[in-house]
Amino acid sequence: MSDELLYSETEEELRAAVADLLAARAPWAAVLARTESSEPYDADLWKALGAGIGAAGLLVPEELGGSGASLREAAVVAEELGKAVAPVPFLGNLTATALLMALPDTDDRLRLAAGGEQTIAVAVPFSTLPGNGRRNTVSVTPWPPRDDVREARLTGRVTSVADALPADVLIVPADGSLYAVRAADVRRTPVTSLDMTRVLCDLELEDSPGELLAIGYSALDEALTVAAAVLASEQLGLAERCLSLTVEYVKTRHQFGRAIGSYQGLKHRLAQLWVQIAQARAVARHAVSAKGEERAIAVAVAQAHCSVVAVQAAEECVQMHGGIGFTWEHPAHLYLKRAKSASLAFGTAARHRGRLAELVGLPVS
Amino acid sequence: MSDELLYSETEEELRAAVADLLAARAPWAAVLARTESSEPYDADLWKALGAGIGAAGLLVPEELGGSGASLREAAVVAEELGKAVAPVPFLGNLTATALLMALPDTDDRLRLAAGGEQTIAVAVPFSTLPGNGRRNTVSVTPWPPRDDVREARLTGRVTSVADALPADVLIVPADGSLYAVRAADVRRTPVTSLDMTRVLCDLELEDSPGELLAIGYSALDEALTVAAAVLASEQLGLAERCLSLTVEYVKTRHQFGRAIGSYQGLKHRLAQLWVQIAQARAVARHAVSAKGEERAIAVAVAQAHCSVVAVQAAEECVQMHGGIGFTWEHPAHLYLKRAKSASLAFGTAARHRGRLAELVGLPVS
Amino acid sequence: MPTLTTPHDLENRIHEFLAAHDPLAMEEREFLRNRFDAGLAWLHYPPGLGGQSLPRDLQPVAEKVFADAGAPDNDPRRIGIGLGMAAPTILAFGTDEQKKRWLRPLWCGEEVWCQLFSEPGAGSDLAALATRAVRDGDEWIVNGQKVWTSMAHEARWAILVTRTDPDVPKHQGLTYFVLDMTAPGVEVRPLRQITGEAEFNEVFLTDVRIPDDQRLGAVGDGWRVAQTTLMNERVAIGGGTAPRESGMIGVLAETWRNRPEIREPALHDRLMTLWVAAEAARLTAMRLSAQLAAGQPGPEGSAAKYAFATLNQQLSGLELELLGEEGLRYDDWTMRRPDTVDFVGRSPGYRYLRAKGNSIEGGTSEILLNIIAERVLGLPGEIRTDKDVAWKDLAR
Amino acid sequence: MPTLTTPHDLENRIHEFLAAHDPLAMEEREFLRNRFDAGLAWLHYPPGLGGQSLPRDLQPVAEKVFADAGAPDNDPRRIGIGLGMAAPTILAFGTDEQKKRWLRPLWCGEEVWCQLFSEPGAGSDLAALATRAVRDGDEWIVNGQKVWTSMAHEARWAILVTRTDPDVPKHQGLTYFVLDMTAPGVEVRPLRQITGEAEFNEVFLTDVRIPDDQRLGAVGDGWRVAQTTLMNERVAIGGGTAPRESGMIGVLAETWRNRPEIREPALHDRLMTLWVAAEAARLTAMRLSAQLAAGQPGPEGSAAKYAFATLNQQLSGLELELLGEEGLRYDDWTMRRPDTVDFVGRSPGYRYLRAKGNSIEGGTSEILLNIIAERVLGLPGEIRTDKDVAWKDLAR
Repeated sequence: MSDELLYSETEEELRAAVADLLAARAPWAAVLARTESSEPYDADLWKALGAGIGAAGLLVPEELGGSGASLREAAVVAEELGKAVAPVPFLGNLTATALLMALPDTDDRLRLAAGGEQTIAVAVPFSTLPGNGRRNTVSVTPWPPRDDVREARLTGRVTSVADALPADVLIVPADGSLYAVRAADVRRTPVTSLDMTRVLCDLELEDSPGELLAIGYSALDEALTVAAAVLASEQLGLAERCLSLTVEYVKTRHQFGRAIGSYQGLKHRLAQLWVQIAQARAVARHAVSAKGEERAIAVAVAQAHCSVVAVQAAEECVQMHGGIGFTWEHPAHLYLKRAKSASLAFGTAARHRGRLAELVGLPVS
Repeated sequence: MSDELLYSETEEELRAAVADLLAARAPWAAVLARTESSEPYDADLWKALGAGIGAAGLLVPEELGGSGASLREAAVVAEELGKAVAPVPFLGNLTATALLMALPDTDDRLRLAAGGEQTIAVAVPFSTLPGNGRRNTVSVTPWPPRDDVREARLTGRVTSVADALPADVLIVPADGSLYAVRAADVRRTPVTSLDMTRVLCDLELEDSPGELLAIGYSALDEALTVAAAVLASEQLGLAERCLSLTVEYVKTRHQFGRAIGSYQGLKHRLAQLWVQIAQARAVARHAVSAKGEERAIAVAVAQAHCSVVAVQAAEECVQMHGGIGFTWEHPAHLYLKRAKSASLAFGTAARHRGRLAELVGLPVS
Repeated sequence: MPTLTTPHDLENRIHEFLAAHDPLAMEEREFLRNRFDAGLAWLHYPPGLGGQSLPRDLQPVAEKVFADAGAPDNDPRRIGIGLGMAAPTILAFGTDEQKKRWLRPLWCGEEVWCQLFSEPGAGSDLAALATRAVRDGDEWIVNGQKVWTSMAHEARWAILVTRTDPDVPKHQGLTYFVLDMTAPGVEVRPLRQITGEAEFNEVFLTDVRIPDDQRLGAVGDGWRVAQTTLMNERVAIGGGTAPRESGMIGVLAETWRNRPEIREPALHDRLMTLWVAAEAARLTAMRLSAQLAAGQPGPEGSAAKYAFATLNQQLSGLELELLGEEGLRYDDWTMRRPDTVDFVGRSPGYRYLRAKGNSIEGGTSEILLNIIAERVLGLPGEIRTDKDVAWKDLAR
Repeated sequence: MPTLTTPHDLENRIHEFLAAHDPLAMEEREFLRNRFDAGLAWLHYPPGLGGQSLPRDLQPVAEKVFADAGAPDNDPRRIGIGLGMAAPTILAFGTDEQKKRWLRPLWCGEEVWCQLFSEPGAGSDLAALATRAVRDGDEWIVNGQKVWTSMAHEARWAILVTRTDPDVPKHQGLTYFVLDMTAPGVEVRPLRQITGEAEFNEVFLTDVRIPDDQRLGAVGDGWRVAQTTLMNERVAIGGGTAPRESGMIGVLAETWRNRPEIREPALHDRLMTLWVAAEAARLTAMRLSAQLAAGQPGPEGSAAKYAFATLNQQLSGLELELLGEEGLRYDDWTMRRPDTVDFVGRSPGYRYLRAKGNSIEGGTSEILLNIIAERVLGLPGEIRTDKDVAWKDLAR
């Protein structure tokens, strides 16, 4: 099993391809500039990544035009995206394809997704904890749903949805079932988001036409678990980049005649951060490798650990850059905002610890 | 009010007297040697402190031979005792005299206590949280108690009692009332204690004669609150001594051609400790000054803060002394053991935070 | 004039002044000028410069009497840098003419001051600064860049430290000036921060000419003059007598109390740990105030600032965790120039971001811990290689 | 002898050996000597010295076959220092005679070794050591004091670093010896620790004579020789494939599960935070093992030791908090000489105290963090003033 904690050669090749693309197409200054534009997501970059490198259909079987890869490859892509805080709907689309793959009769949709022709997102608040009772905010007619009646009408509101702005299709949980809704049939209002590089939106459905995909939410819980697992790798990548930016800076910034990186106070904090990140790498790898019952535990551990480490790395990045790290014109804040938002996504670390306690039999009282 | 957070001149004079006595009579090597003797408490030192300086009757009114002082003076004595981890039953005796003062018809007992002729202790486990339902482990006959029948017989067991070994009289909570029992009528078994300088004992009462002091435990809760307040000052003193020992050491210990105290990693940790201790001083002063409803809040804050700071100071003292701090022949371990034990005494910091939440209206759920 | 010895004497004197100058019937500026000229402005300043050489702790007495009478204040927030930093330095190092010229309009709030010390390459290590001043007859020609300047966009005057001799060790080659912010070559640009807004400015100085009579202290003595400025800055931090649950802990506690749905039991102990930390910091600030009043000034100011920064960051971080989905949203990223800095106002996300500055601005937490370690605990300083080397030869 | 190339070849060879040497019918020592002489002891050692220059990762294969056959082991715990530190150093720097003399009884467990490196004045800064060796003909006369010596009271031999030239910088004046622990002038005293017991010793050396043929490496080359010893120590730390909830987290989790009365809800989140930390450390150690097996040795050994120390201290501290009254009690303060160090055995108080040593012994946490910062992150070293100064002139 412990070999699963390493990266395979194929994974490293995929990483290199993604890293090259991002270096060329998503330097931080461009990412920052886009945050104040009317297009917070980078459609061209997503096309190059999703269709070009195949990140849009990573999990989709090869016979449907995808890569037939596993979560491990998806995690490597997420690491690189975390390093660049790149504004592409990879995570949301991944979650949605994972969900579709667990549902019957979705081959056509998956084929469109894998080809990059349709970007998909799941219409839940970004803060939704996998498996933890969702508030029902969308109602559906006719009700109750029947397998032989696929057409429906949905009405309601879903707030703070990630990666829905650039989506073509939304998978909407409503009244206990899952529906596919064309994004064009939904009113999407961009949210002024703490994370400026993953802009959320609020969805309003008003008698919007939808197609019944499945009755029940169990596949949704699985898909959100997948999303949380991959998010841990994004957090790992972000933390790594924050550490490397900071290490480079403290080597060159001189105060009192010495590089500030030669002061033991900073050195010890950076070394502690490195220890945390080395651990984040192990738990993130395990989260995308574990199967069966182990997976829920592994994902809870990864979220509990990696979301804290990413925030810590971003906070240290701001602090150790001093004044410049507090300015708009330095990338540190992009990482801080992404890290803090990601720590709330799919449930906070505390909620994952609570979930873990149930899984490993350590009840609160 | 904020002047109450300072020390008065009288208090500083009392401190100096206690400090002189302890410097002369309780150097740490002697304290350490005593921990392996058959007399874990220092009777001569207690006589000099209790009767000589008047620490035994500090709270007792002057007309009963005491000093008529307040908790503020008691706290100053406790600070100095904490600095020396001196093996005297000051805290237990103080708790007991505070309790007696809240009860009727105890003048004679207080007079004996103030004169140092009788040392008193309250028979509760040292870990008892003020106000939090005590297990009843001692039963009494006749029952129910009546104000006009003072004589009783007690049977039962009380574990982990502090300062009872050198006591002459024990105040025993039993079946909802308080009794005075001669220590000679109780079997006292010394406990191998984590804190070697405040050795606990287990008490066994078997039809032991007792005198009814009061019906009800409310005075007991007050007395334990007093004890917790004064313990915070003991913890403050201990933390201060740990810091000063450590600062002296890191100034003189050289590694790699420099005093280790010149490395920023250690400097920052020591500075943070100093900040914590400066705060401990303010909260400890407030805990022994506050009156009325404010007192319960102030004591909970002081215990929640000071017990953590004392442990932190002692742990840093061990760590920064390196190998020598891990040996028996250096005082660091005496402080570590006292600090960790004191953090469990009268309830842990977490329990005090829980109590505080009730007091300030911040319920768990 | 008879000497004022008691608060009572002082109150009487102010009442006399108020009888002659009705604040409700006078133009504000006029009233303040009269108050200054009567020696009732900053009481501890010397006669003729707005004061009467009285003890500092009488000032609150005077402020109360004036406030009770409805007198206008001099907008201390807006002129804080002038009052707290420029004025004491001018008083200590200025010529008589300089004092006469600058102190009255400063105190009266007619002229706003700013401070041009920090540079991109000289933050914690102020003495490394590179802004160059070269003598040209009776004038100096200044070139360089300063950052983190509050109020520069409103200021008439600045206190400025420059390098006049790069060939001597860094502390020795500095000279201190008063700069006219309206002079040609002074360019002020807003410095946008991570919250989206711009509280501070960058100031670019290009061939700016300063008359030599605007120099404070001797040529080459700028470090000593700057120390006076900075010591007066630090006196201002630390003590206080805020009520319980002031500031961010109050926001968080109220959120917990008023919104049962966000109460996450697993985070309750952390909430209470921070509540205790906030209360400990509050009591410590009160104790510091009492010490200062009792004439026992301590180095706790640095500690208070450090504790405040740490606490604000932890509190605002926890708040976002409690809010969950709400924490994902922000209020406004548009570039604005706020009138005041409101640490507890605006959205939770703003609090979280703004608090990150608390451990950087006005002395980083690292520098504060150094100060405590060296000046309070007496721990040895770092090995310094930069003290005896000509500034121009330093590693930068 | 044909070359062994596969695990299968090796297994066959061992089965042949076992057929000729029935471990159940032979005296233990005799069996081990035969195993050594057959080159089946430490397989990666050269032929003639107990091995066959095979890859290290075949060793577990061999151990399993021997164990399955009921063969005696060489008591690796007792001779761990010999196996892990003395032997590789002797192999690297010893003469042929020295290797012949020491390696066989070392591996067979007939002679216990200890390590005399640390001194009261030279802990983290080993190169500052003061134990003096002065040449006297074919011998050296040694005076000094060493500390933190495991097994000194049972050891026949010690590896020893001494100062032979105080007039050169500290790293240059060291010489490395093998010391006969039964020689006159060697005095071993137990070193009692805060738990009450004595795992370690102090060793006092008074006019101890060492023949020059017990020197390892050249005179003045002791630092380089000692590096070999220490690098081999560090290889041993780090990786592992322990099951979930091993060690102290297991003790704590079981206490929580089995004793509902000690469950303090306010501490549950801290328990789970430490559970996550323990699991993260476990997975990280597994990843390190996989890396090492895949030939990607990393510097994670220092990180693993640091994480382990921090975790043990937090876990054992929390355990006492949960136990409350029970935490006030200890099991036994009497001075004992434990056979083994049991981090999870004995009482909760013992665990708490013993864990304090985890961040000191075998490299303090501070030194480990320095190593990570400088060797992994490439941060600049401290300014060193001690490298070019004669040892005798150093501040101590």
